[in-house]
Amino acid sequence: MSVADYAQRERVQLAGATVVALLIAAAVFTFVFDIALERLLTVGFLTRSLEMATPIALAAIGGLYAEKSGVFNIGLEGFMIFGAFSAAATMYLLGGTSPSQLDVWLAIAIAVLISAILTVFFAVLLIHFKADQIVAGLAVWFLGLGFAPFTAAIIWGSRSSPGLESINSLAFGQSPLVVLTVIVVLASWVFLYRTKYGYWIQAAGENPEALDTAGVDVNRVRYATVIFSGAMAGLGGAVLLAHAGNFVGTGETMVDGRGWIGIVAYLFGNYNPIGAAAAALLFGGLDMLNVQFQTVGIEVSARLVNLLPYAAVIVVLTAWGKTRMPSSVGEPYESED
Amino acid sequence: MTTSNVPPAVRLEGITKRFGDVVANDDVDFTLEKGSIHAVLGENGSGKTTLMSVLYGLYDQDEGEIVIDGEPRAVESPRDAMAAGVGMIHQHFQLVETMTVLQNIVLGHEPTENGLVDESAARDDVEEICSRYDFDVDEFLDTRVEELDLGAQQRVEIVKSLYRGAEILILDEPTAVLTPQEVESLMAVMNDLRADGRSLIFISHKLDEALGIADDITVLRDGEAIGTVRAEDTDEQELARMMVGREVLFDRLSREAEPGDPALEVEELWMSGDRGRDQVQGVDLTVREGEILGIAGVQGNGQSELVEGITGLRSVDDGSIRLGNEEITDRSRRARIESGIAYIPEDRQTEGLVQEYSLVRNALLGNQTVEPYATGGRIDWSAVKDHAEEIIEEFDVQPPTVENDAESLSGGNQQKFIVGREIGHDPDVMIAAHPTRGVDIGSIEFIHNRLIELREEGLAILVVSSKLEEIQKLSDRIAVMYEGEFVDVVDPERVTEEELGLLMTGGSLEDDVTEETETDTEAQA
Amino acid sequence: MTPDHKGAKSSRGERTSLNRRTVLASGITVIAGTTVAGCVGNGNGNGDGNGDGNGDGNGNGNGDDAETNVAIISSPAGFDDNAFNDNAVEGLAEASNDFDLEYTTIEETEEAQYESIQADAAQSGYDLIVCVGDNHTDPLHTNAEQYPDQNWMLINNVIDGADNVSGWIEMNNEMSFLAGVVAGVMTQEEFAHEDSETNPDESVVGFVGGEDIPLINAFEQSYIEGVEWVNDDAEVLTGYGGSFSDTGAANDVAESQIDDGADIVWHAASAAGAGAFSAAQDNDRFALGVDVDQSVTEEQYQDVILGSAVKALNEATYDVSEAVVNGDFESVVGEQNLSIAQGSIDFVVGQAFDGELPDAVEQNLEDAKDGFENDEIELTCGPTSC
Amino acid sequence: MSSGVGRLRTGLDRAAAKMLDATVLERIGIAIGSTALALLIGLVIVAASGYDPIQFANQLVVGSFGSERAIARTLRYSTLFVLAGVSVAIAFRAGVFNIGVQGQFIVGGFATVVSIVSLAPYLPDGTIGGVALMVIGTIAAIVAGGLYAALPGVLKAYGGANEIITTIMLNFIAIGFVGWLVAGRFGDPEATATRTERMPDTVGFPSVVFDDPNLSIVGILVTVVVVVVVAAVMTRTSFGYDMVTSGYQESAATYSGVDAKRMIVSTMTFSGMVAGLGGAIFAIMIQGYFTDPSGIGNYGFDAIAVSLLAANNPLGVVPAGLLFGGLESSSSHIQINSDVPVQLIDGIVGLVVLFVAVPELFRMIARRTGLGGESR
Repeated sequence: MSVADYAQRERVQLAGATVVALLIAAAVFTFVFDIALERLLTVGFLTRSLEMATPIALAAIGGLYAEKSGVFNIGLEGFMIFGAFSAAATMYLLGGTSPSQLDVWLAIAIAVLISAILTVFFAVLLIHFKADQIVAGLAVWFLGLGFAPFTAAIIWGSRSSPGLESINSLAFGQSPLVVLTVIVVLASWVFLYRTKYGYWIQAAGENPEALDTAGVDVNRVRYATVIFSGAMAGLGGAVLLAHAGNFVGTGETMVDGRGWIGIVAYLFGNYNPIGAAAAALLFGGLDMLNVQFQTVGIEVSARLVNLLPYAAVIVVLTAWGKTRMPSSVGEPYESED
Repeated sequence: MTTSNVPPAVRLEGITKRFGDVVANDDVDFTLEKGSIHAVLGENGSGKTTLMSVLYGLYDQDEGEIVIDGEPRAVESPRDAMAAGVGMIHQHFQLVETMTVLQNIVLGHEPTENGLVDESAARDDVEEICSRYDFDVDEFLDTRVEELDLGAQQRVEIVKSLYRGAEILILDEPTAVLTPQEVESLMAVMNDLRADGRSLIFISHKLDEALGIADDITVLRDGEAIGTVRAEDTDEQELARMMVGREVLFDRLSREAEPGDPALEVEELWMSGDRGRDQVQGVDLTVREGEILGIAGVQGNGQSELVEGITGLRSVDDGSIRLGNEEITDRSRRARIESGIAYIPEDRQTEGLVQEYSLVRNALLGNQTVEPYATGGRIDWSAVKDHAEEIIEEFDVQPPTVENDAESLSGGNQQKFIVGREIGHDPDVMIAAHPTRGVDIGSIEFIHNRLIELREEGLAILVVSSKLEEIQKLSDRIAVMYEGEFVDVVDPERVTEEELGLLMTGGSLEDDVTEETETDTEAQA
Repeated sequence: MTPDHKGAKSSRGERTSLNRRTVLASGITVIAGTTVAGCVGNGNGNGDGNGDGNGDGNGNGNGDDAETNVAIISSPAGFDDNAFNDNAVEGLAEASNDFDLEYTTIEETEEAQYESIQADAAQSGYDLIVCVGDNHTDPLHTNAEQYPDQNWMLINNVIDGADNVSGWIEMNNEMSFLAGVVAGVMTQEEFAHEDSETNPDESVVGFVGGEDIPLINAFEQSYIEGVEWVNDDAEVLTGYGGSFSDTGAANDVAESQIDDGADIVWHAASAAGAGAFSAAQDNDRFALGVDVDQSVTEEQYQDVILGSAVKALNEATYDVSEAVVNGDFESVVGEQNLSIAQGSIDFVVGQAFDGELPDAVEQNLEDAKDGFENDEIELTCGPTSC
Repeated sequence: MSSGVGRLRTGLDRAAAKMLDATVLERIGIAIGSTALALLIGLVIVAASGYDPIQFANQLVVGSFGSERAIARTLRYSTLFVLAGVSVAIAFRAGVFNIGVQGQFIVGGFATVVSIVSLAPYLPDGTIGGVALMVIGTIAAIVAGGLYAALPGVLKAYGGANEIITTIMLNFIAIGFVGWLVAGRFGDPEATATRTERMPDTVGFPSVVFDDPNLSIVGILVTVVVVVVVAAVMTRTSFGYDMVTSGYQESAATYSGVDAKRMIVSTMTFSGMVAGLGGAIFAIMIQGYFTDPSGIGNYGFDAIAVSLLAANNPLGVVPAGLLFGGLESSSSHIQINSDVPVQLIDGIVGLVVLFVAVPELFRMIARRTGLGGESR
């Protein structure tokens, strides 16, 4: 068994151990505070955890693809803001303050399109002009924080949109977007590990020269993944909006760090789409568990409990720190021809 | 092998390739006959790799024409080259380490079914190729490349080219990373390929290998094709003359002074390396003042680890290291520098120099805490600059401008600068790892002469090299390292290259070349 | 946030608390479709011509030459919160319709900059500077002294001894108590509207906070006391989304509470509070609004917003502006209160529920208000902290 | 798996090295070009949104350097940007990617306030006591900032935890944890807002030269001294040489006797100390007490842009910090004096940063326009 496999297995064990630990903690809490466990772990808790995880998982998948191919897209947060805003603006332009469900779906699609178009510029700067990926990505965040609320103010006279429409749930209160995300996660796993394009993406990040000498245009692969990553982050933002039903552009905006957590999620998931989605779910679950604690009146400071996922990331990175990052991340590739 | 009515597999006509002001290939002609092996010989930097990169589409030639199978071709990318049936095995393998062998072989040419990669079809094809040439590659198709040794990786590269339908194979210094056994099996593979009608270009700077396997040999020097000869019509002396432009004498340098007191003593040293535990297994050695101890061995037998253990770059598991009378086993790298161990590192590009630093700033490397360059943590840049100028002067570093960045210097000049700097430390012990690797002939001689001079001045020197002639030329004694142990210590005067080669690959010798009497394989050096 | 000035004007005439809803709500009725300038005011007195094109929208034809210039500096939550800050701006917008007055909004979300930005504003020659939020108190101590001729208005606190500051304390505790009263009543009633209904079998209500800070803790505690005043057995589930802008977080907290049996949720989460409304809507329960009539400001949730606990912050800014226009600032200097006793804290029924709520609601509200006016109700928490 | 972090480093190192490769003149050209281009685009957007671009441009200038007050405001912001920027530059220069300056800044500032407030009763009133408190508070900030940065350093060096991620996480944790302390244990029971007790009046820099309560020449001098000291450490000391060499080429640094792990920890600590000092200046010169840190400006994040604009050169951080301070200052001015939504300034800052990341773009423009036949 390879080192990577071994670590992979450790990671799975770790995730399992975390879940078990959480359940035990929950059980202890219920005992200490005399709260019935079924009040804590409800179907709604699961639903909300999934909904919470969805935008993070989508952004993580996007970021993962870009990084697998050798480009660090640290601008996920920014693209999510653009995605959320574009979806809100589209919804509003299509249906005013009472858009239909069709408008919601159209808005999501158009938000993805707009994010993808914006990412094309970003990709050109990164790949053609060899921009510093960290700085340019940071800039995208600043741009999102600036221009999305700015444009919102132009459209609505306020940085936040009026209430629009959120997406209707399917049976059992599950959002169709959660289902969509599950499909995206599985499809991106298959695509990455079972199709030739997936091979190319991996090669582009690990050894671009090998891919080049195999006759595949490395930069074309990278353009595709970077644009995909922007589109997915945009989708994540749009999904967030479609769940919330209105855009909030004040403060750190409604995206509120989910893009950053997306990056952490795929690192945590060791660049595996399913691992990334599982990590997103873990974060979402922790967050929602915190809400459950508050609801049932377990007296822990919400502020402190909110820090748990961050602390968990640090502990895990330290104890199982070695994330296998593709070798050529951050290096522009220049074909010799 | 040559058949006159078949067009040659490859004909390069008047290829010129420039990089800025540098002419890497100057009007080179080259012809590869079908079903033959054609060696391209030349020193490092003579333009061999550039020429082949032009053929493989990695570079566009500025002038000249490529004719493949009688047809002029515009080869603008590896894709074009492959379409024309040209495959290349690079010196640095073009493999994706995290992917499996099978995935690597089919990369870019994956058979697909319903949009997914058809692994079983790929597997069948690859296994077919392996059985045809008796490769063992099919035994580890699902292993990740990073877990294979270099020889196996090379075979994967060859299978990859064959899988892509290469009729013409370019092998860029394929033997550089191989053990002698692996070299042998590579030669066998090349023979098989030739017998199967494929045409091979074999790039090398090793005369014997070229003579041993090739049908034709073309020698490049300074970007120009000096000439093409039939292997059966030439010999080493002629080829060496063509390569370097003059007679080369493999003479040993005489020595006068007798060795003095032990300066460096290593006892029962055990070390782990990147590739696992026990890369160094209980090595004992002693280097005396005024003596050069050479360590010969095929790369990867623990020499690097041993050197790093002595210089303080890698921690030791067990054993002791003494400098003079001082125990230094637990000292940090910096403390060892300060107590007088100089080190010419194996990799001057990444270790010995900071590429983006000027020579002045590079002159401080390793001297950060050494007076007069630094006093109490403060750097005296004018003293450092004087030092840099001294090195340049004394070691004939070209161009002689201390403000130049290290990366602008040629390999030989970089190495001379490092040697100069390390000697400037006024050390008691000098460790020189591959001191002339990738260095031009003129610089090699210069560096060798300096090392000998230092020995005469009483310095204790440890030289590690995989170049046997270098080891033989410099050493007072030669320790042969194999699989982490010293298998023997021999007298360079009394040992032949063949005998050394045998020792390095695990064989043993008659007593007559072994110095003094040895009790067992853990030789006391 | 251009005010609907017809509505504003007519409502100004009727100063009874019962019709206050129109006043409270008017400012934000036509959020959509207005221009930015409408939001940030119609120009200002500093020679900036940009406001001209938009000035008409505010019914103010005087362009830049207005007699009175007012600046308003936001709280750290910033403007566009559809609540606190916007409510204060709203009063200025009304005043700009009625008087020869112009106002400028200055958003500053970093508390450390308040001292400096107050001074900057004071240097720019405004006739009145409105500071929204308690966070302005400390810096204003300095600046009120530094700029003695400047008229200041401070919302949420007073500056003792300063004769140039009009300090307004809004009894958030009283407002929260009223919300609690309504929640406490409604959770016992059997009530349905469109798809939503209460669960009369259980008395569980929810509170959704924004950030977990003392100000909001005071809201929470007073709300709980209101609920318990009506119904001792009622359970109040509380939670914080951790942000004033993350609607999703507020939504999750509210949903979790509704899951756990809450049939009425109230929020004190500023812009994020919309998430609580959508949670009520998605789960067929009810919600209560805060600060302004949110059945108007968050119109798409009007079918679940039973009503809102409101404070007439807009009246306060309007009144102080008016005093400045009339050269009568002295009349508002010192401590001013927005309280039930003053008639400026109230509960308004949601626009979709006019006349539909059980009588018990009105009855209990009247009792509570009487209780405050007669000092019969003691609250644990003050208006801004406990 | 073990090489993941190392590889990340290599990748980022190369990106950083690329920026360093450019000559000083070229860097300055790129910085000016980026800013000009970003402002130009900003003006186009202003015009497209129906505002007067000339007016806007005028206010940008007036708002940053147009009056004594504007200059003071600009310098106040710049002080913080420069200190935070130097902190980032230290780490980036050494090849360690400290994204956690914001957190270290907060922890430092908080330490200052807590130590001063708790020690104030034991020290005499008056100037001497005030100065003593300020010295103690500043030292506390430096120590706290240093330790808070050392933590991810240790985790990286000895646990292999990627510092980019851990420092981002530690930012969140600093904001949350200090916020919890400010709202609870260290909150001022008298205050209605979420904040600590005020530091005594004797704590504060004298207002000389600038008539601005939140800007003191002392703060500026401290900043200048920090810049000079850091620049001197980097270029004139063995420690600085070790550090910078590690940033350029870790293997060469190791060869020359640098203990790579210890270097990571000391670099992070050094970087955090400067960030903590920034927090102290913020607390003493500007705020006077400590508030909920989620409401403190994004100095630590903007500092990344400042540092990169300056090619991670501590001296270059000064003009870069002035630029950012000027932009921030005019955004304040524009709020008071114009209708243009102020988020536009954030967007323009984003554009500046974006263009700074793409020196190639400007080289291309230079080539196309024949302004400088720069060859790559």
